[in-house]
Amino acid sequence: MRYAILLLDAPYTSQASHSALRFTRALLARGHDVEGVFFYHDGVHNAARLAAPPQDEPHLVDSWAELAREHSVPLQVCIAAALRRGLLDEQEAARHGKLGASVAPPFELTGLGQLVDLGLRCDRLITFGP
Amino acid sequence: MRYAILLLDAPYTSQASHSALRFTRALLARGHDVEGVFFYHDGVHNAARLAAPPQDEPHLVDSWAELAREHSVPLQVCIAAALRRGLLDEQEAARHGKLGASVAPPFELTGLGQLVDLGLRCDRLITFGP
Amino acid sequence: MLLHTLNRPPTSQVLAQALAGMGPDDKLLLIEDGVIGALPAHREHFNRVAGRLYALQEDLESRGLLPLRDQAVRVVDVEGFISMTETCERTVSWY
Amino acid sequence: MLLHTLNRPPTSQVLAQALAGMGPDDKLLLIEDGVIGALPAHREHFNRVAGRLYALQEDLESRGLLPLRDQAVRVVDVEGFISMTETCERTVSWY
Amino acid sequence: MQDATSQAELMVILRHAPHGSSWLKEGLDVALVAAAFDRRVTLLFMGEGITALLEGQQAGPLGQKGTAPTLAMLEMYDIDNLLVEQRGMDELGLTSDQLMLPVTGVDDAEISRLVASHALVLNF
Amino acid sequence: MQDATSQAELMVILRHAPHGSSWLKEGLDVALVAAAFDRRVTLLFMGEGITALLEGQQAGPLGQKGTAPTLAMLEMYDIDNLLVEQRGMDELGLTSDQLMLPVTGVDDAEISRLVASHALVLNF
Repeated sequence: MRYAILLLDAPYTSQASHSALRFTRALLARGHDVEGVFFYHDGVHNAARLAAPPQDEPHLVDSWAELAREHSVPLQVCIAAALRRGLLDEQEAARHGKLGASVAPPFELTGLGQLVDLGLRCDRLITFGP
Repeated sequence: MRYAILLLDAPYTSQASHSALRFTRALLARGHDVEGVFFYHDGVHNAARLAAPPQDEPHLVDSWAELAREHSVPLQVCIAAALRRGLLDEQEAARHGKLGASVAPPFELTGLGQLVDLGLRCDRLITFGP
Repeated sequence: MLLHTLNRPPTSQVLAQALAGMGPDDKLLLIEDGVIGALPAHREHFNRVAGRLYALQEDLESRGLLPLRDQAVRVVDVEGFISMTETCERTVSWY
Repeated sequence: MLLHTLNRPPTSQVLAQALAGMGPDDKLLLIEDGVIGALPAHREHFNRVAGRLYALQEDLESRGLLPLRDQAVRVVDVEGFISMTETCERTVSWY
Repeated sequence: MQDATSQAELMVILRHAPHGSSWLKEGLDVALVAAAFDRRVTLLFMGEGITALLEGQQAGPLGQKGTAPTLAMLEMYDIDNLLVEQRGMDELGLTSDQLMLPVTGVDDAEISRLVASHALVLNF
Repeated sequence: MQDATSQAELMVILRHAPHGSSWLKEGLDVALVAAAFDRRVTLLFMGEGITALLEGQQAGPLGQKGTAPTLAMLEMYDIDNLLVEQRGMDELGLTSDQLMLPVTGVDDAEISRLVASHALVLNF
């Protein structure tokens, strides 16, 4: 089946990110297609490339990136939710006159229309909230 | 009187940051000393120098920085809470092998001991939570 | 005498926690989403703090709740909030 | 038939919202802090979904709740969770 | 794929009050975007989310706009199916003439039927 | 300033369950730091926070440690004043022999007296 994941909270603040990552890995292991993970609300913090958690805790940002690379899962970050929370890629940083970026591939900034599209196109959308 | 503020949630996620800023400004206008604003839990996101909110919304990160500069109020950010959430100054970025920084002065990364010290030293500590 | 602030509506269990922490002379100030508790329909939730219940004017106003509030709830603006933190020995925040 | 997930404990008003959204054949899966609802003391909160109540094994285990749970609550691991999302037409998350 | 005359596809459930958090705003944004892409949208206000519809809301003291201006634009987006949880209305002691837009009250049975009849249900 | 024999100065109230959020961990961190600076600390577990004390907790499926290992170290930090809200215990249907550490149950009146008698009370 074709699945989409919607993740609405930051890593290290609630368990949502852990649950979503574990669920997505198990989906892929079971042979399902994951057509996208959409990060919205505080979920955009999963794309924070500067996150430096203690070494004895799971590194969720790196884990999402690894999952995306290994399984070609798009990681779509709502651009409006990201900008106000300080998450910018190179292009948005330049546009807003900021030096440096806090989001890098495979995370991509995109519009909310992608969420609606994913949700209506896929067979299943599973939301993980705070 | 000597006041301290403890702020526990991010701007744009809850009203906590708005309430804390308004309260702190009013304290200063009334002639009180504000010996520190301590940012903990998701409150560390108030230090996100890359935040780019829409122009018709208050810019909370800039507002805190302005308040600190005008009134010499220390802005203390819990370093452990900040690192895991992707908020690093130049020094921490270098230490963790990350290119670029997401926190800049007047916000300063510091230990939790500062919070305990502030809370017990000042006449009043007022907490704003999510 | 302590000041307690509450920023959650009465549907939240945080209200019960705040009430548990309050002494017989302490005051309770509703702020942010907590001001929904100032609606007359919620009066019974605050029986234990009758006469010691306040709500922040700015937060009532922005939500359109100022004209709808229970008249038994005292309204204070941010200056009044600060004044309460001065008078009360300490402030405990419930969120 | 839909699957509903709930990640809040029974003290939260989100439980009532989830129950309002559930049809007569829908299933309710407790995850994360929601698994606190699997304690026998909370059984009455879930009368409306008796026989249709599940809890996620991993979340019970990490909290030490697996041996304490109400035996009427069915336990599923993450594979079982996925299997429920396959069988049920859609999944609605309450948080 | 897009059929503006079909049964509503997206149901957005709004459960948070204005000003206190960004949940309401970010939920409304999903509804507006879907409507802009010609999807039929149903909005359900539950619990404290109902207070989003109160008359007389204002900007916050720092100039925060809140969500009332967005709600006032819903009709322009052809979002006219506004439902409120009747139990929530009763618990808040509110009546529909205190709200800024015309709404339809629904009980638990109707809510569960609506949840089952939409292709996508998102909670905010 | 520091007098280890004085009345407890800091009261940390823990109201959140382990694993589900970082509130419990970040609240405990404040208590540990204060104790490391020779401040006398009282911990009060309220509501779901009480489940932090359950026996038999484990790491999460991604290796998240949770907070039980930290609680097991409290004695090393001379934090031995562990209180639990009795009403919360009753609502969860738990008894103290199901908990990993010795605790004292307190009712509302005692909680309000404790809140009034500490120089600093922080909620988590």
